[in-house]
Amino acid sequence: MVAIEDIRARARTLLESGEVRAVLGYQRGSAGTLAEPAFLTEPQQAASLVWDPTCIHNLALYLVNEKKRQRTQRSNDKRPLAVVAKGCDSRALVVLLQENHIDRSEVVILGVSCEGGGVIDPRKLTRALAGRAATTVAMDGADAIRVGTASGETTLPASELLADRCLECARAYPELYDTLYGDKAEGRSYSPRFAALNTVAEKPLDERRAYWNAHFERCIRCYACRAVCPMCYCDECVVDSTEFVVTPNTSADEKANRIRWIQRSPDASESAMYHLVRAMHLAGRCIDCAECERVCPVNIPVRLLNNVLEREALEAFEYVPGTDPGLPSLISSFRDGDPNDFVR
Amino acid sequence: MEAILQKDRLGQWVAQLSTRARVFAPAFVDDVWGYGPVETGAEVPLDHGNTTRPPKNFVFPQREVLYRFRVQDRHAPQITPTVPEPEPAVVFGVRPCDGRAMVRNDKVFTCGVVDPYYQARRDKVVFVGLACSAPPSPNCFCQSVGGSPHSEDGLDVLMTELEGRYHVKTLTARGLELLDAARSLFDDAGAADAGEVERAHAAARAYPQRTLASQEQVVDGLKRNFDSPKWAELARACIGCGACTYLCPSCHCFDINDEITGTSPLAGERVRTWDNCQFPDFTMHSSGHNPRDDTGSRLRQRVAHKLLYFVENHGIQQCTGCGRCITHCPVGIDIVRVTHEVAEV
Amino acid sequence: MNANVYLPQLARIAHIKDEVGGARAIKTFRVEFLDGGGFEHECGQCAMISVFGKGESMISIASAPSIKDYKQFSIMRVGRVTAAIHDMQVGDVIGVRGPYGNRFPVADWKGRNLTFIGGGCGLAPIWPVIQTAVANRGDFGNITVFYGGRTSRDILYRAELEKLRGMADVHLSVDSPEEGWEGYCGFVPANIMDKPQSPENAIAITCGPPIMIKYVIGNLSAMGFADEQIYTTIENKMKCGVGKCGRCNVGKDYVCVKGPVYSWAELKGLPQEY
Amino acid sequence: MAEAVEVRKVAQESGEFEPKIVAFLCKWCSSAGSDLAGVSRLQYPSNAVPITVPCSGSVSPIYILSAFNKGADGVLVSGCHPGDCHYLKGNFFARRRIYLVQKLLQFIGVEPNRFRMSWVSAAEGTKYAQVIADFVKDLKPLGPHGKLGAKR
Amino acid sequence: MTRRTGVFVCHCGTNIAATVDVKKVAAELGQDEGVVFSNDYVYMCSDPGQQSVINAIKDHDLDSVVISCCSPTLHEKTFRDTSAAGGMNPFQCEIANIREQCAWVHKDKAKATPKAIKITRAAVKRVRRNESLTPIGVPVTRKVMVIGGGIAGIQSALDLANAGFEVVLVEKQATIGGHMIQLSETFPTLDCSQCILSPKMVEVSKNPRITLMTSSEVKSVSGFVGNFKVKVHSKAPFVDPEKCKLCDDCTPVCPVVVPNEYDLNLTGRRAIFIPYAQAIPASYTLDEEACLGLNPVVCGKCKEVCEAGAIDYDVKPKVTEYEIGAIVAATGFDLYDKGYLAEYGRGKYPDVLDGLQFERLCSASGPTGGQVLRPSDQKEPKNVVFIQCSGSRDPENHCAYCSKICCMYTAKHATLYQHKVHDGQAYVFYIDIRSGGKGYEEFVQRSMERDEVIYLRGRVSKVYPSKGKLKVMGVDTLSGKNVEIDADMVVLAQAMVPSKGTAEAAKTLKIGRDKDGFLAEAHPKLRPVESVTGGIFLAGAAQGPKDIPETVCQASAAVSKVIQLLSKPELEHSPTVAKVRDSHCTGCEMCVDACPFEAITLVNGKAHVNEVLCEGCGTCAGTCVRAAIDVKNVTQLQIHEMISACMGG
Ligand SMILES: Cc1cc2nc3c(=O)[nH]c(=O)nc-3n(C[C@H](O)[C@H](O)[C@H](O)COP(=O)(O)OP(=O)(O)OC[C@H]3O[C@@H](n4cnc5c(N)ncnc54)[C@H](O)[C@@H]3O)c2cc1C
Ligand SMILES: Cc1cc2nc3c(=O)[nH]c(=O)nc-3n(C[C@H](O)[C@H](O)[C@H](O)COP(=O)(O)OP(=O)(O)OC[C@H]3O[C@@H](n4cnc5c(N)ncnc54)[C@H](O)[C@@H]3O)c2cc1C
Ligand code: SF4
Ligand code: SF4
Ligand code: SF4
Ligand code: SF4
Ligand code: SF4
Ligand code: SF4
Repeated sequence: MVAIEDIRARARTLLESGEVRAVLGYQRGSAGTLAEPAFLTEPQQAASLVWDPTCIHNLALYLVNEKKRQRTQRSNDKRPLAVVAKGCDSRALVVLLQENHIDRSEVVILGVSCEGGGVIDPRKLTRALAGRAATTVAMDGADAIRVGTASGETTLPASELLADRCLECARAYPELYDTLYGDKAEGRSYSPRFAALNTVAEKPLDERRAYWNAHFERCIRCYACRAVCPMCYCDECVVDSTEFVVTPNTSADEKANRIRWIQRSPDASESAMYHLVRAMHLAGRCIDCAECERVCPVNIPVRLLNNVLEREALEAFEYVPGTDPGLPSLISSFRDGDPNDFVR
Repeated sequence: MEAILQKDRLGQWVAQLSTRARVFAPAFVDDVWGYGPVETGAEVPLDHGNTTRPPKNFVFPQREVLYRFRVQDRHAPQITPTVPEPEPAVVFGVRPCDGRAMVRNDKVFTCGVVDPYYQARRDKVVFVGLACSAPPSPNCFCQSVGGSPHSEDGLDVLMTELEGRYHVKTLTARGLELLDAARSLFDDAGAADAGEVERAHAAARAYPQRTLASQEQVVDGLKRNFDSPKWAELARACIGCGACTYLCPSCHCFDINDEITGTSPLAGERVRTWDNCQFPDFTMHSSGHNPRDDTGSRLRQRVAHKLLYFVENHGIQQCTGCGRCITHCPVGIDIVRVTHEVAEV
Repeated sequence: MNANVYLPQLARIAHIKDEVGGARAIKTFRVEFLDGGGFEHECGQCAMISVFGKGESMISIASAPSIKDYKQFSIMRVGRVTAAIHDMQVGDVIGVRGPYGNRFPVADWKGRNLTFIGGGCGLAPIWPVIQTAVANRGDFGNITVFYGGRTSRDILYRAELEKLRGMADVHLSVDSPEEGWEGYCGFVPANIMDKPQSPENAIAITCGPPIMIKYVIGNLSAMGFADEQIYTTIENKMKCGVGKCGRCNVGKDYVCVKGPVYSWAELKGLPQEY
Repeated sequence: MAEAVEVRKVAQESGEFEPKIVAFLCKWCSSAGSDLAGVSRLQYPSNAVPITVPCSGSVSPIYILSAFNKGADGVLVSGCHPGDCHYLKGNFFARRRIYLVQKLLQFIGVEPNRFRMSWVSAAEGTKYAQVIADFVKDLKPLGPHGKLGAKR
Repeated sequence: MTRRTGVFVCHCGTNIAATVDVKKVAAELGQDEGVVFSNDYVYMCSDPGQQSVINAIKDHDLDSVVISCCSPTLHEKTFRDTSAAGGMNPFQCEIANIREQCAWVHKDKAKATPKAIKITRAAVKRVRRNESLTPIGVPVTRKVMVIGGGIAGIQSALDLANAGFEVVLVEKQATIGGHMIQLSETFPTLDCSQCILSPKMVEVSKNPRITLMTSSEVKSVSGFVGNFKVKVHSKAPFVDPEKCKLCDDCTPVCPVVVPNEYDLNLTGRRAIFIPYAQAIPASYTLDEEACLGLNPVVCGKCKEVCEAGAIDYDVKPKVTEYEIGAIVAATGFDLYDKGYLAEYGRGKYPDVLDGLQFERLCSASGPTGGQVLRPSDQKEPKNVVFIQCSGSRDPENHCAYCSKICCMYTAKHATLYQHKVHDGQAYVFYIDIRSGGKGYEEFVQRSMERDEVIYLRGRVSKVYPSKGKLKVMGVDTLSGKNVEIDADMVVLAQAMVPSKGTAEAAKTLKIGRDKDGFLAEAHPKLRPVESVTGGIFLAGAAQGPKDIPETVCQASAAVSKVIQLLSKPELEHSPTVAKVRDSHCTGCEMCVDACPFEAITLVNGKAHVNEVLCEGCGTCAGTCVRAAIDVKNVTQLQIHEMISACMGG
């Protein structure tokens, strides 16, 4: 069992000693069932930390965002950030380390194991409760989740509430940490890896096209999926037609010559372009935290686009993202034996 | 006028209307509530919660071509305006908060300089509202911002669900036309109905909702605490995704860009698309200077625009309490809590 | 139906003058409307310039309102649109819509002493005021112009400024000393401190880089100028120009409608979001 | 979907559909191979417009996606045979990337025949002509692609 | 950027004009943005054609031109020179290939013309964004380093020195000579290896242009072609070669005996020793590892007896840094370790020898003075079995490749044996006989016919000691019978493998290795002596198994490449190299991993391209997800616009 008191105590010590700039964890919010990201800077705030299956957010994102923030705020507090990291979050940290985006010394990882459980999919929860709001959500063993509502408590099978990614996750514990909370539970998975992907991938081509066209048509291109992704840390993204990295040396020509690969218009074709480019850019980098899919306000299965490349990377190139910070990345490496049959 | 429509006649009404206009109603597609066209004869189940996507698209689509240009000869470019001439549309199931948002959008787009694109669409859309019997979302707070579960502002018709039937009240001439188009389907509303409507409305009002402090308190509090460090603190988790404003029924910011469709000769469209004050580049100058360069100042812009500036400019709050920005914020940023914490009310 | 506010009028570039070179070059464009189009403007107002295929930019109208045949814009090459217009040639057609924004209350300043303090590209927005004041020389008291650039090659309207000398007190400066430069060396705010202006019956109009404005205003206040006597203009990113696109606001004010001209007294009441 | 079928039928019946192809050719092998096809006066359909790039390794996936986005009916990337890359291993990187692009496109419902990679050496003029001819032949029955992701 | 582009469409007689409406191409392009001049001409590459380009550049103030004609491989240079003659930067000229890629491959004018327009338009889009570039001039250091002092290195060093270049020859052993000096006689002519090699070794030591660094290894290489900085570590030379008189007073007093690697451990040597009499440098060597101790001095006997005072225990190892223009890597080979061959006793049976050991036995300077005697009992073996392909051509268990020379040296060994032991019988187990080479086949035939060596086609499954003999169990696949031979000695024709340390050397040199670990050539056919890294060349067995003639050929070939490279005062490097946009680069190092030329390093957290190393392949640009790196004049922006042009937009 993950003892939240231990995490709190650790957070408190870290803050008391001034070893870290802040502790990133989870706290209860006011907006709904989900926990929300917490930024603790004072030791006494440690008491507000929580840990339960609503702690969905991949907090690795905030290491990235805080870095940007420090830059705009011109802060030079070099102390590390402590971050509560689940298995998937820790894999994101690995990718960030692999890409030199963060340095190991910049982060203190409070690893938490999902211990055979995982986090919920808020949409599944809403459906299961037929719209009622949940007040508490807790794992009840590895296979059930207790959900409290205003009208009492119910226990539901975990497989009905857990996020797809958790159902498919075989390594639900941090790969990289400074301190670990909970036990590494090996080899659990409710559904096979890529189960959600396969349901779509197995459709006939025409159906797949219709399926994706409908989704691309619906996308409002708010880019929440990008904003939430810890790997989408570029200052300038190919999809932005107006945002650019402006430095004192940025010339007029550089700005004028920004390539508009993608128009801002939320047409299906432009959205498709956006999603495919994003998927390609995340090939070998996406660690399947599925945050992109969760935050999409119009429920586009963004995760599957990343999943399909993740599966290919695994099957064709035996590449698993987020495992080793020392490894070259998927697309900056190759092996002689890579598939060649598809080439004419 | 007020009338009664038996629930089983809703389909017929819609069918009647379909002959003269495109009819839209809430639709649940891929787990998301939005508005979709109603096929003739199809059911119009008006049992939706608060739609995820507000009906502002009908008057302010996410993409609007302002005009097309063609520069065959650089001395004489051709410009073709594309002010839309939409077919009439009837939108069913609009919640009162979204109706009230229309009033706010009108203020932006039609007071002073009239936006012809908005106007052209607005002229052709009729909003048939549906009173809430209970807050459709746990984050509703319409009553705190001057609305109510049966507010009529901005709507052309208000329907109230009663036992087995709808009470239908027309609010504008255009609304009346909708009824007139199918007079025979409606029964006259009697006094009993009126009483029942009153009771339904009262019950809906009595339902507990989230509450936001009064307009005066908020205005005053936000002014007093404009420079509060709390903005930055509360916005620290914000990822700048803009879901809050894209989904807000009364957010209206937009961007204008040229989209090239051909290079020889140069041809393209000047396009207006939704934009978002939560995006970091929203206010960034060419020099890189950004007047709102952190999430704190951007959150302040959103909240203050809704609850302070709009009041200062138009005398009313822009927020209608639909709660979407709270529900859909991926990191739990909550306009009510933020306002209360910053404004210290 | 109302006129379509987003449609530009077509205007032909009649004349291009290179003002300042370098990475952020400035050129002045004189444009004439096609087919009898056009509009009247007042000092301080701006217009949206379109380069088709590139976009639009808000630019101050740098010619005096009294000039009806053409409008003049001094544009610094900084990005997509401004680079494109810099690359255009005489005869090319651009789009112009406007006028937008408020104006300098020049009429209210009759009989007063006017001090203009400009830096860099900031001379453009106040140039129509200077032109108007000089054209109606008798209506005003002393007219003093302080203007500075980084080097002598960065001075906008150099020749015109020289011509002004008979009508107004002109003080030019460069940031760093150079061979053969006879004017003042040093920053504009310091320059005005060296030649203090009396606040008596005076109006100070300043425009330039934000940091310069900050010091100029500080110095003016030190000289005794009241906040109401100091005018400046501000810039914020704009797309529509008519108070709808929602980005140029400073507090409740949409700069494209309520600005860009502000008295320091007014500006002080607004949040620092510019 | 019905619409799409319609378009295809029309295209087939009138026999007029000429697929638009963008062909990214590496400078050293495939472009040289296409030159050889020319020198040998081999005839092949004119649908593919070549863009010569230094190496297939320089073909960023975004080029391919962009070509589709701009309305290409088919995209070809052609490079040196593995082991023969003028730049030693650029084509190995290309192969990996393009494999992924292809899988992704297929996943979202783009017909496999719309996107192709080939190895054409400087000596394989005939092969180049054949690759283009085959590609055009395979594309014709598919009909126009329209913009990527757009409803046909 | 306003551009003033000129478009010139060539008819190429009727070559293009017959299928492409060239006038239409010129007319359409004339309408395009930025095209201020557009024309067609019957032969653009003719003098008047070229002159028309020059005139147009001047008359219309063009800053860029597109010539729509034949393949750039034919006339890109021509027209770039023409453009330069017109006063334009040559990189502002692009070729649109409408002949090979259009006119010649289509018949239908109605289809070929629009395609030609698209091709030309794409070139216009591209040229409009071309940067003016000048070739990068790289000064060169006219000094060459040769690594490895085998025959490959020796030949290279001598050739270079004779061509007038300064050479630094680095050898890790105490003497040069490599494996060749260990050989007895060499096939196919059977001349004495030492007799032909020793003079060359002496020449090396005498040549004033050659700096010889023995007991030395290259520890680091930085810089790039023409301008390498190489650090060489040398072991402490406790014996001063200048002073050593080769009197041999020191060895008898040395109490330590260790196996002698020169004789493949068939003999022993002292801690102070001379590898062999003809060693170059001609000097004794103190083997620090074998010595009882120098710090503090434990024994000190050798110093005591050295009258010349050549021995000094306090000398320190040293590091020398050289500035070098080019490097020849000739690190040679080793034999596949017998220890891997379980079926032949893993090297534990003293009478199972490897090829080199047998060479020593045959050598007049060898442990037996050239007599073939069994190591175990110093008796003359009467039956000797030679097993070819030991460890080669066995992809499952050992080396997959054919070691190429073993057939020949086995034939040589068998012949030498038959010559030396007249009543003996040599058996050779072989799989195939590969005797390609001048006089090689004849040599093998001779060994079979004249010298009566028995050749058995088949593999030996096992060798084991039995009653003082070695039982050799094999099959003769020709007769299909099992063969059992009681041999006195077995000689394995071990595969040649890259010499120990090749992997580290390749890493230091930043050059590739092939799948078998040999140093990889830049192109297997066309650039066989160049490595993938500019300025580093390969010679000898380090690049793959080969015999002496081939080794010498390759050494001389490598030298000619070096001379080619260093004969210019400045190297000219193409300026179409990669360029990083610092503002976009996040320092993820993906490009660093992908660059085939290791041209990119991270400097202050941003990618930095060494323009001299960069070949402009663009692999980095294809890899970088942040569009932070582009190759000049084929930028993503250019490609983007070219794609539009190709789509007809
Ligand atoms: C009231 C006003 C008056 C101005 N007068 C002048 C003038 O007289 N001369 C002159 O050279 N410049 C003037 N500017 C600044 C000018 O608008 C910007 O430099 C220009 O928009 C940059 O456009 P771009 O497309 O070249 O830059 P990009 O950086 O490529 O374009 C980004 C977009 O951001 C917006 N934008 C970026 N920076 C600014 C900015 N500082 N102000 C407004 N919008 C911006 C524009 O919409 C522009 O299209 C004025 C700005 C304002 C608000
Ligand atoms: C048993 C046998 C018999 C043969 N008989 C014949 C024959 O009869 N005829 C024939 O033509 N060929 C014969 N050969 C082949 C011949 O030996 C080779 O072709 C030749 O020796 C290759 O020379 P090399 O200079 O490339 O390599 P080597 O002779 O291996 O020389 C390499 C040198 O480089 C040095 N070195 C290695 N690494 C480093 C380093 N990192 N730094 C510095 N120095 C280093 C080594 O110490 C060595 O001195 C025979 C080979 C064998 C095994
Ligand atoms: S997929 Fe969803 S989150 Fe991403 S841009 Fe589209 S609507 Fe926004
Ligand atoms: S793409 Fe989605 S699932 Fe992958 S790392 Fe980013 S947010 Fe997580
Ligand atoms: S601000 Fe939030 S609650 Fe208010 S109307 Fe907009 S989305 Fe609804
Ligand atoms: S939805 Fe939430 S996270 Fe996204 S921009 Fe709005 S406040 Fe920020
Ligand atoms: S791949 Fe791109 S971002 Fe990464 S280091 Fe190279 S240039 Fe920089
Ligand atoms: S262009 Fe090729 S050689 Fe040059 S830096 Fe990029 S990957 Fe390396």
